[in-house]
Parts: sequence; structure tokens; C-alpha cells
Amino acid sequence: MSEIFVDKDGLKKSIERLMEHCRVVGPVFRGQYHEFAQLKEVGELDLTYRNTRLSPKDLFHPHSDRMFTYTLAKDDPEAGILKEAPQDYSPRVVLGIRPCDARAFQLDDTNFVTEEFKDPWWVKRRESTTLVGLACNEPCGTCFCTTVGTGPFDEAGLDVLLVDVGDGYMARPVTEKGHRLLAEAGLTSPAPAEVKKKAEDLQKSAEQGLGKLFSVDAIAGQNSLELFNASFWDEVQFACINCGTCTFLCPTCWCFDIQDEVCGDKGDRLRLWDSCMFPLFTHHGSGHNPRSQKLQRVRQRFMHKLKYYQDKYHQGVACVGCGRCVQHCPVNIDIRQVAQLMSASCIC
Amino acid sequence: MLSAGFAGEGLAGWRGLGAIAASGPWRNEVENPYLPYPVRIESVVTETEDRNLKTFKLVFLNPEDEARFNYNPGQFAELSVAGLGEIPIGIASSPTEKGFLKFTVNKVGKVSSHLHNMCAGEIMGVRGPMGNWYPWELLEGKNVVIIGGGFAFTTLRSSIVYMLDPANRPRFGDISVVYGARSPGLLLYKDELAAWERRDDIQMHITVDGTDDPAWKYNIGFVPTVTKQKAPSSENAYAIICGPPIMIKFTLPVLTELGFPPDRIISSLEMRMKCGIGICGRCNIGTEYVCKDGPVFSLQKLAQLPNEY
Amino acid sequence: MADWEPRIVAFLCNWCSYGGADLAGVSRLQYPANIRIIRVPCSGRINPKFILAALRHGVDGVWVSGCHPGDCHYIEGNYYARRKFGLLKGLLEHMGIEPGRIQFSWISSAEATKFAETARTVVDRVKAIGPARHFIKRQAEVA
Amino acid sequence: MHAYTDKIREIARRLLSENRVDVVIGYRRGTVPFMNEPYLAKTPEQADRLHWDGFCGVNLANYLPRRTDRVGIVAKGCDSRNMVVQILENQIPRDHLYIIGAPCKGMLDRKKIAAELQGKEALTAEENDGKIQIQGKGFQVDLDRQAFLQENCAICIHRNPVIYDELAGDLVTEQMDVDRYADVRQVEAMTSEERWNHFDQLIHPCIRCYACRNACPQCYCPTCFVDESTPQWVGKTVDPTDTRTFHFLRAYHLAGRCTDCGACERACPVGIKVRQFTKKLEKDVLDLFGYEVGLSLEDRPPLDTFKPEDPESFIM
Repeated sequence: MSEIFVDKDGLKKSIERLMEHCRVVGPVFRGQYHEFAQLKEVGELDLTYRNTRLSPKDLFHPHSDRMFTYTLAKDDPEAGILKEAPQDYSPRVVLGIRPCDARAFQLDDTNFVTEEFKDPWWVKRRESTTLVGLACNEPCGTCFCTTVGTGPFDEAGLDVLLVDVGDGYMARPVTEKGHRLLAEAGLTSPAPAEVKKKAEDLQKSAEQGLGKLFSVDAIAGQNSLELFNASFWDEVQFACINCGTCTFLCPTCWCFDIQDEVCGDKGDRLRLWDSCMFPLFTHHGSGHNPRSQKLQRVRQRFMHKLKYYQDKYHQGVACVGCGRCVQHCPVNIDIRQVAQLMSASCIC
Repeated sequence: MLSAGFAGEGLAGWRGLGAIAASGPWRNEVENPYLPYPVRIESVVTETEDRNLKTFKLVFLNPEDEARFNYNPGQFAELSVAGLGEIPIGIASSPTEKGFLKFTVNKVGKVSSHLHNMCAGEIMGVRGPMGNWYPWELLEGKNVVIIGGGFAFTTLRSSIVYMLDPANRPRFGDISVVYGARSPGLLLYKDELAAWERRDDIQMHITVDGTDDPAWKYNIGFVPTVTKQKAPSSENAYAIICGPPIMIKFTLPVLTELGFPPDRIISSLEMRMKCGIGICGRCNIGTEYVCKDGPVFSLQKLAQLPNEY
Repeated sequence: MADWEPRIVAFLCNWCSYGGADLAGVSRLQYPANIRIIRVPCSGRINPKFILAALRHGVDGVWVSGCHPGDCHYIEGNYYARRKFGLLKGLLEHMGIEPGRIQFSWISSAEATKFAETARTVVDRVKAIGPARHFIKRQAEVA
Repeated sequence: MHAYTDKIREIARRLLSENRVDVVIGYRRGTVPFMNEPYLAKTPEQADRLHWDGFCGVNLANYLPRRTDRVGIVAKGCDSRNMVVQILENQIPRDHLYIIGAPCKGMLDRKKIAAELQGKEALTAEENDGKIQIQGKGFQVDLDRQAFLQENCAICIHRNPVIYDELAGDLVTEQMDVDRYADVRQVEAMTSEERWNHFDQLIHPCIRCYACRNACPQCYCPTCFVDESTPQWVGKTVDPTDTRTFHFLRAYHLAGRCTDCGACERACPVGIKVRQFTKKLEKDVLDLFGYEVGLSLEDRPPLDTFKPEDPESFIM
């Protein structure tokens, strides 16, 4: 690892340079909260942010996405035949993403990219994007990344990790892609030892405050059917109003719906975020619904994230501890508490 | 000058997706698993007297698509109608029948209702094949008991045609079939049923819940009852059962009584689906996606999963 | 723009306003051809979703007409409708739909002249506002 | 601790141990500042988990439709008005309810407080004497409670429960001289084009999560129009026309039924002021029909009744 140091002005200049050649996306403050958006000017970028309200999953899996287009014109020989809709896959740099969110993309990869099927939109967007992370010097009270196997300085899923060391940033290239990005952005001055030391100290203090709230392994060790039939779900589900807030804000909730829309004789096949919280999600054409009850849907969400995913892929839980659902659930259902119940490491 | 190559590089430099990297340079060549193969409706046959079930015979527009559509009895496909959407339907034809696919579709929702109004010659799409299939490797050399009810007979038809194919027939032992519907007019594939009835290499037990047709020459009674009466032997045998939940519920104890262990009772499940390839997330039962890890499960496997289907 | 002619959907109740339209036709009264009539059993049957659907399809105006108060075939359907429509029109206009885009009238089956006159007024008003710009569902604007 | 907490617990314990009700619906203390969780107490012991403070903004009436048991329920003024609507609409029988009235001084707006803190994170929040004491890492601030009320609470004129069986505290003085419709008039002063753009901006962040719909005690249709497919009234993407259609129809379905409890706005994860739609209807219902929602068990809901002399100036 050859860490680089760049002062804050220097980073801005490098970003401006990047912006001339590719799309640069970063956290900007819009209205009431931060969101990832393509930068129009470097001044929009706000690297002092805590985290974005919505996860950056929409960079790879937008809420609404055009998959195919087609014509229904009767006289057109191509009528009814679907064509892939054009998309912008030009090179893109995402700046300042938090390590938890970057880790989330790795977890999502297991879903979108399997041995048999590769989701082309996910893959092409992932491929054309370089992720430059920003370490969390001050995690929030709702963060629990270290509990679920990532951390405020985790490099997993990133190409470069930036650490804000006060007067500038230490940039650590993580991948070959990251190395090249730094080189081509003109960032070459090696970080002095005291900067590295500072970054290390920041990491220690950030991690210290986080601790471990429940055991992921304990949940893995539970019998799936016993967990499924556990009595605590009744209490967990009571407050839930079955809105899509948790699933839509979550960086590892990838479920989607596919819908056709027609306008005149032109049609689109679109995909859009869907949520296991919605009754229609599993509603059969026959009227039968295997998850017709709120309890079943709430249980599904937590079981999927914390148990099924572990059992299926053996790489931890499908949660990165970003805390968005904890902060924004309108009725204060707290995944940390649910996980504690599931791991039975506390008697609440 | 910035080359921007760092972000647009090929897969070689991209971690975590070894599987893709292994499949070679795919850019613009990768098969889009969501893209249906265009097909033409060759014929539409109304199967039942209530006109709620029609069989669509589909022919691929591009012969190379047909070559890629390699399937086994028990699999399903997404039927795609541009402008309306897709529905997952079991494949009713057998891979031994070349040149077309058959799907029998029940009219329930937006897409299936539209399909019912489509005619021969119209263009639609098929995406698949999807899911797993009846365990043909395990069934080799075994007796096969097929139990079906109502319109869930589609992939069972595929299986029967497949097994009766002269090239395949020697691979299986005795084949017996219990197939029931509410009334004679609601049975699917009536001509084929009659033809199978006349053969001696397949034991057919066709039944209806009731009928006032004096010419009805087959059984009368519910599928579980008829299964019990005909008592197909469980020795060296597998049972494949598809039908409405209530039929399955009452037939399973009969099969157990006949001596079929849970790992030799095979069933196929239905679930609301969208992508059909295990990605969109809605059709899971516990860890298993019905669209990709199913739809075919043994009773033994189902017993390990949450009862949520 | 010069040869633009508005498309207007008219929801007419079966018993009165539709009869009025019928009589206008039989009496050979002239009214503009911009009106597309949808016959409904009662003005009370008109769900706001119908009006929204019409706007989403891109019509330039919606005209709803039923029996005069007190004359409803179902005794009081139009009284309920009147309350619904008042609020509906208010909210639509509050959200930026131009006043005049959505119009309401009471026309009996004997009022052929009034039907033709009102049709002209409806069309003139919509013409004055111009082509519909809002609430039209086009190809989805997605990322 | 708020005095109501003790009283609510005492009442709940009594109701449950005397078998007057099967369950009590209230709040328990949240896991994060500014939040409490709706809670269902089934035993007298569980009643001791009930809690009250200025962050009980969730409208508990939302948990009533389709319940068949006897329910004790904590109700602020707005919650009780929603219960009135539900009783009128036959969603819950009055005699299944034991309403524990909680005269209310307004609920606090966590989004407003967060905005005031400008990115600093609150770790604890306590209410005391009209102040909210907030502590975070390396800071402490006292905020004036009145300035951080939910917007609907700031203009509320029915803080006392309308129907109740018992009170958790003394009735409060109702606010007078509040301007309930300033925001509506502000929009009314705009041209059509300005209005259209105003609402475009307003709903631009919508992610179609339906939190506004689901938080609403009055949204209990077995199948929402959003989920109807034959015909499909509205697309499900974030296309602006579809988003607008959703918000329009959602609001319209609440015409004459909305109590301005603010549950929708409070629930919105992206901070859309969705009350701007329903407020207009509320104002019109009052202006046209002289009706205020949820105040009386006798009067029929305004769209379920009529007067021959109802205003019809809008009819040609």
C-alpha cells in the first residue's frame, strides 16, 4: 500500500480534472438531506456529511429503470419485440461513499451476479464505476457496522479509501483500478508518516465507540425453523405499518418489480424497487398470498437479512449496519433489537 | 490527458465477480437473461368447457433461440406480452417434441386474460427455461407414479410425453397416472388422455369429482380416494404430485400410507414471480427461491423450509 | 397550434344529460365535434379516478354533466356527486390544473338546446386555455 | 418522566388486570432520540413499559381497523378524532374501545430538531418545563418546545380528546387565534403554473414508499388504488405524473376524513410536506359544508351526506 496525501484544495483540483473526463458523483446537500448526485461543479460536493438519507444503491439499481423498449405499431414488423433500452455506461467515479455502503454493494453482488445469471444493468454499472470511499471518523449513534462484519474504515468493496485527517486527506488505493485513478488524477505525493499515524488513530477511536451489539454467528447457529416460529415476532411486528421506508432506504434491499407501460404505440418494460413489506409483493394471481399477514412480511424481512442470506451464501448477514432504517422507520422498529432477539444474546 | 481507462476497464481488473470474468469478454455480447425470445403463436386450443384454459403452441422466430432453449420436463418459462408483462407458466410440451413449445394458461389476471384474446400468428415472447425439473436422473430405472389435479397437469403432461418417447421409455419402470378434475369437461388434453388410456405401457386412472354424463367410462371420486383405491406400489417408485393445495393435502397421507418416503414424493410449487432467475427476491421460501432453486421440491426438502407457500 | 382542436371527454349521466345529447342530435342542433361522450349510469357513479384517467390520457378538457338537483333517477346520486365534484375541482385547481379544464353542468333530457349551448361553452373555454399540459402520462421519466 | 406516563401505566394495569380490555395500545420508549414505538401491552406487567412524552407522534388509531378484541388505547386529540371517523365508517365499534385520553400540548418534530442541530447528532433528548434538552457528543442544547412542534400541532385547535373513557391528565387549554390555512392561502395566491411547479418541487423527492399512506389511520382499503391492475390507475415508477397522480388520489381519498393529525408528513422518509394536499381539502370541507372531521359521532361524514342547498357555484 502506498498511501497518498492531498490537501483539501488539491483534492478539489483533482476532482475538477476528473470531471472534465468522466462523470463524478458525490454527496451533495439537497433540500433537507444529503444525496448522491452527479456533480455539476466541485463546490457542490460536501465531504463533511455524515451519510446520505437514501443509500447510494440507486447508482447501480435505480428506483425506476428502463429495461426494454418496444413498439406496438401494428404495421411494424418489429412490433412486440423487446429491445434493450440505451443506458449511460460511461466511466464514472463515485466519491465519498461510506465504507458500509461500499460493502453493501459486495453483498448485493451475490444476488445480482450468480454463476448462472448476470444482471446486465448491475454488472455494467458496477464495471464502469470506481468507488472512492470516505472513512467515518465519527460514526453515528445508530451505526453498528462493526457488529455486522464491516467497519468505519473498511476497505471492502472500495477502490480507494480517503481518510479526512484534518488539513487534507490520506488516500489509500485498494485496487488496481484505484491506483490508476489516483495516478490519473495526478495524486502522487506519498503520505508522510504522521499522516498515516493520524489516520490510524482516527480509525481506532472510530471503531472503539462502536462495539458489538449482537452476534451474527449466533444467528447463523440458530435453527432456521425455530427462529421462523419464534414467539417474539408478534411483538416485533406490532408497530410496523408495512411502508417501504426501511427497504427503500436500505443499501442491501434489492428486490424489484417489473412493469410494462404503454404510451401510444410505444412501450417500456421497466423495473422498479419493490418491497417485501407490501402485500402485493407475494400476491398470486389466484388470490392466494403466502405472506398475507403483516407478521409474515416483517419476519420475512429480518429473516432474509439476518438468517436466510447467511445460510444461503455463508458470508455474513445482508446488513451493513448503516442505521438508516433505525433512524427513519416511522414507528421505530429497530433492527438491532430484532437481531438481539434472533441471536438470543439478550433477554429483551 | 486522462484516458478514463481506470473506470472503463474490462472485467479482468474487477474483483469479486470471478464467474463473469471466467465467461470471457461479455460486453455487448452478454446474454440478457431478462430479454424474451420472440415467438409466434402457431395455434390456440381451448382445453376446457369453461373456456378458462387455453393451450398455446409457440414457435421461435429465430431457430438459434430454439437451440438455446434446452429444457427438461418440470421447468417453466416466463411468457411475455409486450405492453402487459410476464407470467410464469410451466412448460406443457416435452423436449422430445421438436419445433415448438406448448403452454396451457389459466385465465386469471391481466396478462393471462390478454393472452386468451390473442390469436394464431401474433408475436409474443418467451423467457427461459427456468427453474429445476423433476429429478430424471433419480427416476431412471424406477417406477413413476404421477398424480395430478385440475389445471396443474401441464408439466405432468410434459413428463408423460417425455417418458413415453420410444427413446426414453426403456429408462423407466412402470408408469401410473392418477389425474382428476372436477368434471369431464375440465380435464386437459382429452385426446391424449384417451390415447394413453389405450396403451399398455402406462396405467391411466382418470377421475372426476362428479358427472352426470352416462357415457363417462372412467373413475368418479376425488384424487386422494382414487389413489388409495388404485394403490400404486411404492416399491422402487417415486411419486410426482401436482395440484391444488387441498388435493395435495389429502393425497400426501395416502402416499405415506402406501409407503412412499418423503424423499420420493416430488412436488412442484407455484409462487408469484417477476424475474424468474432468482434475483428480484419475491418468491423465496426460507433460503430457497422457487423460481431458481425450485419449483420442484421433494417433500423431504419442503419439511426443512418454513411453511410459507 | 393554429389548427389545434381540443379533445374533450364528457361524462354524461344516462338519464338526463345523455338524453339531452340524444335529443340535440335528433333535433339536428349543432355542437362542436370536440366532445367524446362516455355514458355513465349516474353522475354519482363518476369516480374521481375516471377524471384523472382522462387527464392522464391527455384530454384537453373534462366535462361532467348530470340531472338537475332533485331530478336524479336514483333520487339523490347527483347531490352526493355535487359534493365530490366541488372538492375535486378545488383540489385539481389548487394543484395547478387551469380553471375551466374541468367543467360541470346539470342538463335534463329535455334540454337539447342547453346541451348544445353548454357544449359550445365548454369547448370555447378549453380553447381559451389551450392544449393540456399537465397530468399527461407520457413515457416514464426515469433515471 | 412525564406525569402522563405514570397515569397511563396505572390505567392500563387496571384495565388489563380487571379484564376490562384484552390489550392496551400505547407507546414504549424509543431506541433513538425523538422516537417512541407503538406498543401493545397484553398483561399488567407489560403495562409498565408504556411511556409518554412529546415524541408520541404516531397516530395509534392506525392500529385499530380490523381488530376484533377489546382495546384500551391512548389517544391524543387527533387520535381520538380519527377514532371517531373509524367508528362512523364501521371500522371499529365504540364499545370495543376504552379510550385513555391524553390531552396534548403538541408533538415534537424530529425533522425540525435535526435541521436545527445542523448535522450534529443528538444522542439523548429529554423534555422539561417547556424545553427540550438535547445532548450529543460534545454538545448540549436546550430548545424551546413550542418552536419545534410538528406543523400540524402548532396550528391544532383540538388538543383535547374528543371522545374518551378516562383521562391521563387534566384537559389543556385549546389554542385560539391560530391561522390554520396560511399555507393553503399561500398556494391559492399563485397562478396555475406556479401552483403546478410548486407541487412538482414538493413531491420531487418521493420514492413511492407509501409511508404517508400506511401511516394514515384513514387508509385501510383492502386493496389500494395503487395496487389495482385492471384497470391500472397509476404507474408505479417515480415518473412525475405518476407520483403526482398518487399524491392527488391519496389526498382526495381523505376528503372529509382527514383530521390533519400529521401522521403522513411525520412518516415521510424524504421530508415531503404531504399535508399541503390534504389541508386544501380540509379547508374546502369547512368552507363548503361547515364540517370539521372527527368531532361528532352523530353527524354523517361530509361525502356521505348532502344538503339540497349545497353550494354549486362551480356548476355552469
